[in-house]
Parts: sequence; structure tokens; C-alpha cells
Amino acid sequence: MDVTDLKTVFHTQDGVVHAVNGISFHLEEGELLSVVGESGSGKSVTMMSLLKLLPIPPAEIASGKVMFDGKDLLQMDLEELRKIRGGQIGFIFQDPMTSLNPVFNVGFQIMEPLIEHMGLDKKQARARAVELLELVGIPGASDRLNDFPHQFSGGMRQRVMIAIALACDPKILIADEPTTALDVTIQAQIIELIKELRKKLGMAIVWITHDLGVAAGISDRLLVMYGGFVVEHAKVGDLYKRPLHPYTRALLNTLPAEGSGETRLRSIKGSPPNIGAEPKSCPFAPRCDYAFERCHKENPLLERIEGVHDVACWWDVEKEAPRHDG
Amino acid sequence: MTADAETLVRAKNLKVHFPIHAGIFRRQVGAVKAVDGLNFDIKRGETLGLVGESGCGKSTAGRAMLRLYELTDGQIDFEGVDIAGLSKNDLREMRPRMQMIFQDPQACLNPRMTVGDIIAEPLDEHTKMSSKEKRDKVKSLLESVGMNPDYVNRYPHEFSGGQRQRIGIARALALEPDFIVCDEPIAALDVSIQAQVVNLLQDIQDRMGLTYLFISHDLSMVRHIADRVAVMYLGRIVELAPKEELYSNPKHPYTKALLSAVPVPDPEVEKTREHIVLKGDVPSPANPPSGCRFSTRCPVAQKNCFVDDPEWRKIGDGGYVACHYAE
Amino acid sequence: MLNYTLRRLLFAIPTLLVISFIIFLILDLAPGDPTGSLPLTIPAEVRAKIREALGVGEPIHIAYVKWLRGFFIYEPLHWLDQMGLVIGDPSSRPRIISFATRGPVVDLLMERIPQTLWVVGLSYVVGILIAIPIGVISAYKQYSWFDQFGTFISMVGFSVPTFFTGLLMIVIFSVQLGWFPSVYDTTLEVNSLGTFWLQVKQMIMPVTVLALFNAAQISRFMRASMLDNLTQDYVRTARAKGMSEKVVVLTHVLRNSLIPVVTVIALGIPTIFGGAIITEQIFRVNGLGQLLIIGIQGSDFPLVQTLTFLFAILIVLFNLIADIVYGMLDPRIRYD
Amino acid sequence: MTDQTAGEVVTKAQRTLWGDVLRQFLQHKGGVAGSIIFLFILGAVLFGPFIHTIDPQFLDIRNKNLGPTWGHPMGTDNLGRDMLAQVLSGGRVSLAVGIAAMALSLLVGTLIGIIAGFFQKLDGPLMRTTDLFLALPILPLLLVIIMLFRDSLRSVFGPEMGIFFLIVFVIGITSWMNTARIVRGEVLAIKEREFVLAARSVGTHSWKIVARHIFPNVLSPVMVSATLGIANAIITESSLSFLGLGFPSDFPTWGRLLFDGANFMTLNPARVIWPGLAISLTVLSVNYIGDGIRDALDPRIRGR
Amino acid sequence: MRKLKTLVLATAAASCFAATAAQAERGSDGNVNIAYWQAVSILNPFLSGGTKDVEASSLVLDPLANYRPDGSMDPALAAEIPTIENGGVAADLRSITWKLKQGIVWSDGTPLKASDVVFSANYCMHPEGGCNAASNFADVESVEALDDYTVRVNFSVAKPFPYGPFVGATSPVIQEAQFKDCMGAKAPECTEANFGPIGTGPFVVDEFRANDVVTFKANQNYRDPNQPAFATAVLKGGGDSAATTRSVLETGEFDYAWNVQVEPEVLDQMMAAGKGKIIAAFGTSVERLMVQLTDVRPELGDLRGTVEGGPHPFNSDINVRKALSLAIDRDILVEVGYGPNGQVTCNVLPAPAIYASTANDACKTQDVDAANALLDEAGWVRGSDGVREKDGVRLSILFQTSTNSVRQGTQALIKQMWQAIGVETELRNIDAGVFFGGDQSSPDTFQKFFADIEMYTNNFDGTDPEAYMGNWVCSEIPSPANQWIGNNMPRYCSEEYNALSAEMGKTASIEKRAEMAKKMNDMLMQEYVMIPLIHRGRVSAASNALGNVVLNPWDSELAFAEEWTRN
Repeated sequence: MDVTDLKTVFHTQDGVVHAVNGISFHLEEGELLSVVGESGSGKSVTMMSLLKLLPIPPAEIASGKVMFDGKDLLQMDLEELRKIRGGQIGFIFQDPMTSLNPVFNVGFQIMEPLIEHMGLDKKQARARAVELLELVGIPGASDRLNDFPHQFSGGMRQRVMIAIALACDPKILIADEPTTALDVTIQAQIIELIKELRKKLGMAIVWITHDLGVAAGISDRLLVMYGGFVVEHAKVGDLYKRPLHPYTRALLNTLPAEGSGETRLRSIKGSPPNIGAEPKSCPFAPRCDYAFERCHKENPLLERIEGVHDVACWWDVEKEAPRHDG
Repeated sequence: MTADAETLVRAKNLKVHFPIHAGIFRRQVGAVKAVDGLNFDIKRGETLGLVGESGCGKSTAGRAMLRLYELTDGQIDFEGVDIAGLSKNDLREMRPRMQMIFQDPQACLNPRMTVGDIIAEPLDEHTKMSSKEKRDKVKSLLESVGMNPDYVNRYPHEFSGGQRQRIGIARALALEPDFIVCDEPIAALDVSIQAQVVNLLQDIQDRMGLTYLFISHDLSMVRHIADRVAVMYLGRIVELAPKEELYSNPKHPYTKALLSAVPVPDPEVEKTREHIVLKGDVPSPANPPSGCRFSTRCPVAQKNCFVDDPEWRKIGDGGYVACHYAE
Repeated sequence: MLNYTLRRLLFAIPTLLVISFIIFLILDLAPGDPTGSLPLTIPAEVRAKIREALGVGEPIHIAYVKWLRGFFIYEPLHWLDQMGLVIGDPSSRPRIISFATRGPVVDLLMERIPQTLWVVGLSYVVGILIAIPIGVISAYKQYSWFDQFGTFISMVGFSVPTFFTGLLMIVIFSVQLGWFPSVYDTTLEVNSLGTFWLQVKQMIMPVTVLALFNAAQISRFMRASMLDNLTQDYVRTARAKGMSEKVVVLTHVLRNSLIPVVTVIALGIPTIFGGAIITEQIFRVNGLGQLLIIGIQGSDFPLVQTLTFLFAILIVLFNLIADIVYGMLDPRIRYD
Repeated sequence: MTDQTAGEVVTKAQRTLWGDVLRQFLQHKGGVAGSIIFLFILGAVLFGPFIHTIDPQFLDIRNKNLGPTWGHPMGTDNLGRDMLAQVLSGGRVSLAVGIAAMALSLLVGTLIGIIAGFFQKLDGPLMRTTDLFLALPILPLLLVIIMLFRDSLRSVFGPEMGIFFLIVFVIGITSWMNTARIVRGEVLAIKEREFVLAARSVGTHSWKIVARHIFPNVLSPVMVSATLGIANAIITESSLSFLGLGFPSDFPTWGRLLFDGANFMTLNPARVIWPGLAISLTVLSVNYIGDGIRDALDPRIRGR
Repeated sequence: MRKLKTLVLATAAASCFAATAAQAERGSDGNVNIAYWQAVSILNPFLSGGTKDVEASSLVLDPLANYRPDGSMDPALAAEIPTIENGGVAADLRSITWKLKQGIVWSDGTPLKASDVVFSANYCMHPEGGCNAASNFADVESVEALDDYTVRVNFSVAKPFPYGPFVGATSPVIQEAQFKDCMGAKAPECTEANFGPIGTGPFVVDEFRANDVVTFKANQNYRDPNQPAFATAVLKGGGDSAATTRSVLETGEFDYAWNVQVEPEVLDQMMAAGKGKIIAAFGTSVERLMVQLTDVRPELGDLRGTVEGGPHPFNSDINVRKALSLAIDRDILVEVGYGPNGQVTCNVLPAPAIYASTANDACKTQDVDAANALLDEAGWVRGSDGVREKDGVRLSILFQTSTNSVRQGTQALIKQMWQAIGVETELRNIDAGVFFGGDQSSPDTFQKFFADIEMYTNNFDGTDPEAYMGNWVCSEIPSPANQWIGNNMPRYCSEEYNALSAEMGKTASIEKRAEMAKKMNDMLMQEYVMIPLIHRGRVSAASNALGNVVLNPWDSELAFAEEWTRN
């Protein structure tokens, strides 16, 4: 999958909100790409935009191309796109409590895409659903098909969500903060599960999270987003060892380091930006310790530094000097 | 656990059960044992971290400490006074000395009140200040939590999550309490904001000599802020120890699992680290397992764990644990 | 769920007793006299005799106990008698007798139920059938012209009194066009296509008038409920699964949106039995509503007491049913 | 860099909550149109009689059943009364009844809803009372109330005001149940919100919690039922006129005008069109205002 | 409007003649649809709740004699009308002997016997039965069967007008066999009999739905082999007067609509559809104002509205009463509310013709100036607000009547007329069931009359005014002592009037009786204790397709339904 210059705006009564501002990235087969950012950084909106899952209006995908299997998803009509959704690309959402329909049993909800996309009859779909539940580690799968979402615990519900997303053997799995609403021990379970499934099924995964710790453990590559932009992009090892964007650095710094003995945490001043009008400057500039004149005037573009390491900043933190002179 | 002058708050056999009514006549058929026998004390000026997963009863315990829930059993000594047995009026007298900071900065501020009114509410209740005095006090409180004092006439929805949490803190500080229960004060905040709030809490503690009960599920934050840490599981404390002790040398298998589940923001470490993944879910507090409560999920459980309730025993240097096999 | 239902049922009994007593008290206090519509040529002494014979002046507690006994013991037993199961001596059990007709009130009610159910009930059904699609489309296309138009029509339907719309329809369709009868024939027996057609023709106008009124309210609820659910996370999940919009809206959202609406509908059912007083009067449907108004106008206390109490029972019952239906539709409550 | 200065400037200009609601309301076309029409009607019935000065009760029998003329823009009825004057003066009554009855029903409904929601022990009894009121036969109740209180009210307030109070009372007392149910549900939800807990942790008295924290937050559903309540009360009053209860017969209200005119529908359509239009427009506009308020108070919409 | 009236009368006359001419075969004319806007509750007229029940049951039950539309008596079940001349009425006026027609059978085929007549009397006179025809049996000592076809009614006093029992639809003959177990307290329990009495009338009950509809079919045993012309009849109840009238005149769904109370202009419009006609006839009904002569201020408590409570603050002044009457333009009231179906009247006893006085006709013309002069003279001076007052008493009238749109129109008109003479009026209308009911606890009954003026219509059954004129003797004054039972609403009390009333009860000669009745009428009129307004016709609507329909103001409108035909 290849995404270029994706822009999504929301038309609200207070004016146009630019949630995603020209994002480009690609996803290779079988890899795990993490998208990291705070709330409001546009990471979820980006992923929703790929498959036009946002309510239109108020949302509008202003520009961009999403090439998948040689076709632009954004140019497809809804019927074609439907086959991709659920069929080729599976989705897992943040809150397993509300993401499952409370009035249908989980069997129905798993079988729905199977019947829709794979043309299975009810019996086959049921058999497959049992397989899937077993795959995601729900004991007593065949009995639990008739249970309703509220009869599952949070972790189990997320497993059901995963089963639904995996139902049609998708090539890509997009996981939107799948563990944020879960407890640490349950989070650990889910992460283990995803790792296993990845080994078994070999699909590509986009993993959206705000937790740098989680991302560190599972990703191949990372995208760091801020204010609707990708500010840094690197392989996992590079990013943690050598963060180039001041935001990435600050973010890593705020985490209480083990045994550092520091009495105070290092924080980022201010609060995340309210996304509004089309940004004309670096969105991080108001909170940035390195911000200089240019940052307030011009929006930095993502540029390749070396290998697979891109950053969007006018300041070179390593040299402690502006990246370009002029 | 000897009583010394330093102890500010002490919980003894603290129990909060919520009755379950069922049947045609709504007879009580059981109880959700949200908090089932806690014993700990908090020394003046220290921060006790209380960690555990959702549903383990840590928030209930925190609220019970301020007697926002009626206790089923046990007592809470606040400077030697058992507040569990106080009358409503006496309790009201005590209120200014202990306050609370809440989890959800969205829900803990009344959306229809101005910031000034919100912060002044405790002053209305417990002081006889003139409105001018109140206003000045509110302004100074706002300043002390790092907010512009001109914001008094604004409404909560105009602020971001972090700012709202500051307002909540200002409200808790208004009566200059000795003891504050912080109920997951950073859980709903963005990573970059969490640090700001934690720093603020620490600053205030230093400045005013406060005592905190810091409830959180975020082990790394607790590690940063707390002096001692108590780990809760299913209505009980399974381990309590000074933080270095607890983090470097956890005794209880649950504490060990919990610590290993926390991801480390370092891919190198993550690659090599061995995670203890617990099986299954937390049992229902309405019907906790017999014996050790953790026995159903414990990787090292033996036969007697399913039968005998482990005793709350002292271990190591100032630590306590409730496990048959911890050493 | 069962326990809950039983508990509510048990609670309903004292509630109903209190309600019945208060209804009784109000009617006892209410002015009016069953001899009011007698011709003035009948002298006052004779009227006094008639009142006496009817038992109008009885002390309230005696009348209440008599009525309670009649309603809860004698009438059910009488019903059993008619089923062929005679318990005790039927002739020793006085039934609740209407002042005006000197006939058993319960028989009167039974006679009225068919046309009330046909007309008012059908109008409710028609109203629901109109309202649900309107509500669904209005919500799905919020602020579209369809939504605006539907909102406007339903508000007009709600705001124009039925005595006006009813008369307007009669003037247009009965007087000017002569399409439909203005008077409802309660004795019509449907036994052929011809009589069925007659029945349809005579029901069209009253059913339309009432259905419009009902549809107006229900469609508003439906719209609100749909709007609530359309923004839920599970809708996004369904779309992400690649479900067609039809399935998303008509299966996932509709099913959830119907839960509160069905409750509202269930709570509205007692009003069917209460009849639509004004509409029944205009088209002379002579159902329960008309019976009630005649009873009130003629100060026929036993009739009014029984009818209003029946109505109270239905309200309490359908409150209960609404709760149960809610539970049945919503698995979260069903398995509580 | 210290975070003590984190009190960054709030980007937007200072806005009060109600200012926000108003702004949002003004975006709602239906709501704005409704408000304009409602204000127009209100203005017309309040000030109209000063411009159109014919006495609505004056019978001009030689000029009965007139169509629209310059002197009688809406014609006259079968007793020669001027329709415009009657519609204007009837509007005063209908609107006054509508607003006052709505206020009463809201007051009772909100009070009972709050008490039932907040004090768990009273919940059962109060909700059963609500059932009771739903089951009350309105017509006999009205007769009883009119009989019991008419004379005393008449001597205190005069015939029209006395009946006005009675009608308002009856409509109010028989229409609060829905509000009570809605408010109760709302209170049950708000009661669990943390700011109520926060107030309790401060030691605030129960009644103060209700007044300060619960009541302001149930206002929005109450406002919505208020608009519906006005419409409902106007319609109920017209039904009372239909049943011959209510104001003296020469005292016009919209409902009575419509009812009296119904038989003259084909003879003199103006007799039903104008009062019918007045009722419909009022109800319609008030409903749209209600819609607007609901949307404006809906945080999900406002947040967008 | 004038034209319409003559037309109506002409039709009435024509059909009178036609009645004997056109003869169809029984059951040949199919179905007749009759609309009553008050639904029928019961078909036992003795237990009925109103006129509609009596009239509906008159299709099934016959009395011994009916009144014809011209006021004469028609022997229905009797062989002839008993008179003093033919020896049927005893010379001492204390008994009347009826002879039944031979060969009359009940609809179930059993023969009608004198014992049935005796039973009917006993049924109604039973003290616990609550029979509403009991007044027809006033002063009846006993009823005995002399043989199978002869019945004698014995009175305890001399009865100059002995045609109370068994004359007119209110006191028909019911079948002993059917009702013998329904005497007294058991009367209400005989639902089946009350809903489907066996009679001797032209129709038998096919199906009865209380308060809704009655279907009848022709009585195969009816005494005239050719009657009724209709095989079936449907009597549908409910709606309002305008609606039932519309269903005859405009939609043509019904053949006959009872008791039309619709504003004249609306009626004209309905008639324009050409489907039916209005039939009207004038009986004794007079819409009148009653003037309260006693004080009704609430602060009097129990004495309110009683003679003991003292005289009325202003109504007790005859000048006021007279002025009120003078100020009313009755023509306008007729024109607006009644059209051809009302006539201006100045008498409370306007008919039959021999009883009608002409002494008071001056009231037919309104004279506001005279009224004003009268009040000025009597010392009632206009205050600043235009309302007259004297000694602190304002001429402010509370004017009550029953709820009915025509009455409310009349009220409004009168209010304005009185305004012209400086009298302020507050209108009140009360639900008819309360107003005309005798509820002791209600302050709103017309008997308690806690108002200054009240308006309603009254009349009398049959053609004899004796009992009616007896309404205004002193003993008829309603008061707490007699549980407010009494017909003398104005609380008028005059020894002279009492004496006249008593004398009339002893007088047999029609001419003398007429003279006395007129005198009593004039006394009431000149004292202005009652202010008559309109002599009201009974008005109904009939389809053009219905033949032989005449409105009968003296008896049930359906009393001669057996003569109806389909044109």
C-alpha cells in the first residue's frame, strides 16, 4: 500500500478543520508499521480516511492517493471499496466496549463479513467463526458464538474484534489503539497474540498507538505524527536511539526513565494544538525549545536524512543548528 | 506495623462491600467485595502509590479513605480519629483536612459553573470569607497551579484536559488539606501532559507538606512519584513495599507479572525481555476464588494456594506480602 | 429478568389499589348526576327516586368495596361461568351495572373493544409503519430536504387538533367527493369481499386522522434514536467489515435504535384502549373513547370507574411490558 | 522551561457556555425561523389589540358571517364578532395558558424528577405516583377541581383569572409526568458524575448539591420539554374548549375559535383558517425552537 | 327564511293527508336509517336516561294512546279514547276506564291482555324501581283489570285530565311475561329485557348495542298488516347535532336526524345539497330566563339561594327585571340561533292555542329607551364604568346556562343588549349533565341556581298545562329542606297564584282551565320572574326519500314511524 499526500478536512460550523495535512507513507507486505502520536495528532483520521470510513460530510478527503493492489482506493466507488474493507483490509478499534454491536451475538458479527466477502453459507461461516475464535484464543469457542458482547470481558472482546478483522484473511490489518482501553496484563496478552498471529498469517499491520513503549516492542518501522503531519519516520531501532525531531525527543524524555533517580519529570510545555485552519507554520513550534524564526513562518517538509529515516524539522538537533541555511 | 507519630492515616481491615439484591423481594443475596480487608498506613508527607488493574478496587479504596462510601467494616484513623465512626457533622468538620483529585478532568468539573465558582465551592462550605477574600484566594490558587488567575470567569469546556486537571487540583488545595487522594489523576491525559501534572503534584507536595495516596494503573508513573507502593488485586493488597524494593525485587508473583507486562520504550530491551503473560481474566469480585485470590491466574500456584488464604506478612526491608511462597 | 418482572408485578398490586381508590374518590367528588339528561318534564321527586334506585347516594367506602368485589371477584367468576366453569352460585353475584344502560359494564366494554382496536389500534399500527421509515430516513439524511419536509409534516400533524382534521376530511371526502361514509357502521360484519371493502372504506378516514397524529410523534422519537446510534462506534465497525450501507443502517443501527422506540410504542398502547375520544366522536366509531365520554357526560359512575381503572391497569401493565420488551430487545439487560 | 507558566492563553475569545449555546442555536435555521415566528405571534397578540382596536366581544349582528373586509381583515363570525380581534385576544389567553401551564408542569416535573433521582428511597414511591397521575381521568378531575375551587378563585381573582388559574393548574398537574421521567433519568446519570462526588468530598450539603450541580445540568432536557409543553398545553386547552369546559363562552381562545368555527368551515373558511393557522404556527414554531435548543445543547454537535 | 318556514309547514300538512292515502306492503321499502346524536342506552323507557331512549323504544312499545302531531289523541292499543261523554271517564273524575283493541298480539305471538297493562302500572309504581314515568302515575290509587280487555285506573283525587297513565311514549305497556321477575330493585338486572323488550309496536329489536346502535326489523305481528313499510330500521347514536344533520342533508347516509340544533346559516348551507329537508313543529318548549329572587352571595353559606337568605340585591326590584326583559331584542335571538325553528314569545305557556295569552305581546319589540328610563327612575344610576348601581349595589349579573353553542351565542347577544342599559354580565356555561342533574353536592345545578339569571328550555308532555303551571307555587321552591327538589327556580311565591293553581286542579271545563292557565301565565310574565325568549320548535331533518314524515311535538318523534315510507 502506498499513500501519497493524503489530506482530510472537516467542515464544521466553526470553519474548516485540517485534520490530516498531506501525509505520505507506504506499507510493505508483512511489516508492522506503528503510528505514534498524541490525541488529536490525526493518526486515527489518517487511517479512517484510507477506506473512507469517516462520516462524509462533515469530513472530506481533500486530496491524496491511496494505492492498493494497483488501484486508488480513494477513486473507487463504494461497492468496490466495500470489498476491500473487511475483505483485504481489516480494522481493529480502540474501544472494544463500544465497537461491537451490543444487540447481536458475536457469532453473527463474525459471520457477517464471511458471508459477505467470502460467499460462505451459514454453516461454513459458522465453522470458520469457531476457527477464528480459537485462533484468537477464546476458550470454548463454539459455545461462545451465541454470547453477546457484554458477556465478554474487555480483553476477550478485543480478541473478538481481532477475529472479525482477520475473518477474511486480510492483507493488511489496521489496529487503532487496540490496547489503550485495556489493563497492562491484558495488553500484554493482546500484544503476544498479535505477534503470534503475525507469525502465522503474515499480514501487514498498521498499529496506531500513543504508547512509545508498546510501539518499541512490536514495530518494524514507526511514524510519529503531530498536528496532522508526519514529523518523523524511521526504523524502530533508529528512532529510539537517535530521535531527530524535537517532539520525538521530548516525548521520549517525558517517560520516567528506569532508575534515573531524577526527582522531576521532563515535560513538554503547553498543550497539543487545536487543529484549525490550514497550518502555515510548524505545528510544534509553540512548544518547541529549539523553535526559531523560520519555524513560525514555514511548515517544514518531511525529508530523508539517511537510510530509512525522515524528519520534518528546520532544526538539526544533532548539530544544534538550522538544518538549512535560508 | 507500629504506630508512630509520623503516621497520618491508617486503614485497618478496611472493607467496602456493595450488596447485591436479587429475587422478588430484593433480598441481599451477596456482595461485590470491592475492597476486602486493607491494612496500610500512610506517613505524614509521604506518597503511597496504590496500583492495580481496573476493577481491583483501588478507586473504591481511595474513596472509602475519605468516607465517600460507607465502610462495611474496619476503621480509618486520621491522626488517631476514626473517621469511619464519625457523625455526619463531625465528618464535615474533618473534610477540609482531606481532599481528592479525580480521574476524569472532563467529568469532575461541573460544566455549568465557572472556574472561580468551582474552586470557591469548598470555601463556601467551610469558611466565612467575604466574596472579595474568596476571589483573591481563588486567584492565588489558580496561580499556584500554574494557571492564569484571569481565568476565573471561564467555563471548564474552554480548557484542555491538562488545564482542567489543574483546576481540579486547585479545588482540592483550596482548604489547605493535609491529605489528598489522587484517583488516577493522569490516566485521561496525553503523554506530554501527564508529566506536567505529575511535576505539579510533586511541587505542591514539597511546598505544602502534603500527604498523597496516589492511585494509578501506570506503574512507571507510580514508580516516579511514590515513596512506597501497594499493589492491589481483587480487593486486597498483595504486596506493599518501598518503591525501590518493589520495583527491583518484587516478591509477589502478581507484582512480578505486572511489572513484566509494562512495555519499555526501548526496542533493544523489548526484544530480549521475557514477559510473564498471565492467563485468563480477573475473577469477579462478587465471587472471588477461595484461598489466594490470585491462585486462578498464578503461574506458580501450588495446591494449598487454592485453599488457604495467604497471610499478610512482613518481608524484607519494610515490605509486606500476601503470598505463601514469596521470600 | 423473571425475578424482576415478578417483583414489578407484585408492586403493581398496591399501586393499582391506591389508583383505584383515588379514581373512586375523584368520581365521588365530581359533580353530576345520572338523571341529568332526563327530560325536564320529569319532576324532581321522581328524579330523587331514580337516584335512590341506582344507589347514587351510597357512602363512598361501601360503594368502593362493592365495586372492588365486583371487579376483582364477581366479574372474573362470571367470565368463568360463561366458559362453562361454574363456581358457586352465579345468581348471588351482582355485577357492576351501568347507570345509563342498566346493563353490566363489562359487557359494554367487550362490545366496544373490537371497533376501538380496529380503528384506533390500526391507526397506531399504520402510524408506526409510516413513522419508522420516516424517522430512519430523516436521521440518515439529517438536514436533507426529506428530513426538513418530514419534520415539518410531522409537526403539523402534531399541532392540528383532530376535531379539525376529522371534520375537514368529512367535508372533503364525504360531502364533496362522496368517497367514504362519514358515519362508522359498527354492526357491519365482514364476511365477503364486498363487506370487507365497506369496512376498509369506513375505516380510511378515522384511521388516517389518527395515524397522522401518531406517526408525527413516533417519527420524532425514531429520528432522535437513529441519530444517537448512527454516531456509535459499532457502526464504524460494521462499515469497516465491508457491510453495505443497507445492512449497516437497516440491520445494525435500526435494531439498536428500535430499543427505546419500542418502549415508547409500548407505553403508548394504553392510549389505544383509552380510545381517541374526539376522533371516535367525529366519525361515530363509538368505541371505548366514546363510551367514556358518554359515561362522563351522563355521570354513569360505575361505567367511568371501571373504564378508568381498566385504563390504569393497562398503563401499569404496559409500563411493565415496556420494561420487559426493553430487556428482550437489549441483551445487556436480558442477561442481567 | 518551567511548566508553572503553562497557563497558556486560551486561543478562542472568551465565551460563556450560554453564549456558545446561543451561537449554535443561531446556526439552526428551523430554530431561528421558529423564534422569529413565535416572537411575531407574541408581538401580534400583545400589541395587536392596540392597533386593531375592535372589541373582540362586540356583537355586530348586522355584519355577521362577513368575509375579509378592510374593517374586518379576517371577517366576522356568526354573531358578527370581529375575527381578527378574537384571534388576537384569544392568542393572549392561549399563549398565557400555554406558557403558564408549561411552567407549572416543568416545575412539578423537575422537582419530582430530581427528588426521585437523587434520593433513592423516594424513587419508588414517586415513580408510582407518576403512574398514578398517568392513570387519572382528566375530565372528571377537571370537573372536581372546577367545582371545588371555582368560587373561591372567582372571588379572589375574578371570573376569567380564576378560570385561568384552574385551567393552568389542571393542565400543569396532568402533564408533568414525562418531564419527571426524563429528569429522573438524567439525574441518575449526573449523580454518578465525578463532580458530584467532588462536591460530596468537600462536604457540600445534599440540597446544595442538587441546586448547584444537579439542577443546572438537567436544564437542557427540561428546556426541550418546555417547548413541547407549551404546544401541548395550547392543544389541551383547545380540547377543553371542545368539551365545553374552561373559560366563559364569550372569552375567545384559539381552541374555542377553531371549535366554534368548525361547523362554519364551508360557509366561512376564515373562521377555521385563522385560528387553525395560529395554533399550528405557534406549535410549529415552538417545536422548531425546541429542536434548535436541543441541537444547541447537544455537546456532540457543539463540539464538532 | 320566511319562505322556508311556509315550505316546512306545507310539507307537514301535505304529509298529514298522505298518511292515510299511501299504503305500501309491510317490509317492502327496505331499510331506514335514523340518526340520534345522543346514543340510545336502554330500550326500557321506564328506566331510560333521556328522551332518546324513550323515543327509540317507541318503535317497539306502544302505549294505550299516542298524541298525534296536531295534539289530538290517537288510540293505539285502546279501542277508543275514553272521555266523560263516552263514559270512559267517571263523572267524579276519579277513574278512567280503557278498552283494549281486540286481537292485538305481542311480537312473540302471545295476546295482549289487560293484565299486561295492570302489570305495567305496578312495574312503574313500585317504590324501589326508580321508574321515570312515575309522574304519569301521580295520584293513581290502583289499576285493575275488569276483564281481559278492560282496564280501570283509579285516582285518589279528582283528575280533570286523567290521561297521564298509558298515554304517550313515556308510559307504554310492557309485557308481563317478560318483566315479571324484574320488579323494583331487580329492574336493572334484567339486562336482556331492558335491551330487547317485547312490544306491540311496528318493530322488534334485532340487535342492541348500548350507547351505540340499535337495529330493528319489522314486527310480523303488528296490528296493521301493511305496516311498517320498512323491513328494517337502524338507529345510530353518537356524534353531535351538526354531524347527524349533515349525514341526512349533505351526505344522504341517513334518512332521519333527530333534534337539529344547528345555526340557521349552516343549516341553509346543508339544505343546499338538496338531499333532504328540515321538518319542524312547535310544541310547548320555551327558552326562557329565570330570574333569581333570593340572595345567592357565597358568604351566606347554607342560606344561599333560599328564601330565608333574603331577597336578591337587585333582582328583587321589579323595575330591574322589567328593564332586563325590555332590553332584549328577541328577533335577533331567533334570527341568530334558531331561524325558522324558533318564534319570539312573551309567554311561558305559548301553546296549545287555547292556552296562549296575548296580554304580554309588548315584549316582542325591544325598547332600550324605556328600559333605561325605567332604571333611571328607579334610582339605578350609571357609574363611571357605565354600570348602573344603587346604594352600592352594582347591576352585575352572573348569567348561567348549559353548554351548547346556540345557548352560548344567545348569552353573548343578551350580554351585549344588557350592556346597553348599563348592566354588566358575566357568562357561565355548565355541562348539561351537571346543570340539569340533581347532584346535591354540586353548586351548579339549575335548581340551586347560584347565579342571578339562568336560561334553559322547559315544556310539558302532552297538551295539558296543569302540572306545568303548578311548578311555580310556593311549595315548589327548591331549598335545602327539600333537598333542592322543586321546579320553582325563581323562588316566586304568591298566595294568589297558589290559589289559582289549586283551583285548576278541581276544574274540568276546558275553557275555564284555559282561562286560569292564561291568568297564571300573565301573573308570572307581569312579575317578570321569568323572561320568556323563544318559543322553540322541535326540529329534525328528513331525507327527501322518506315519505309520510311529520314532526310530532307532543309525543315521541318516532311514535308514528310505522307510517313512514320510501318515496
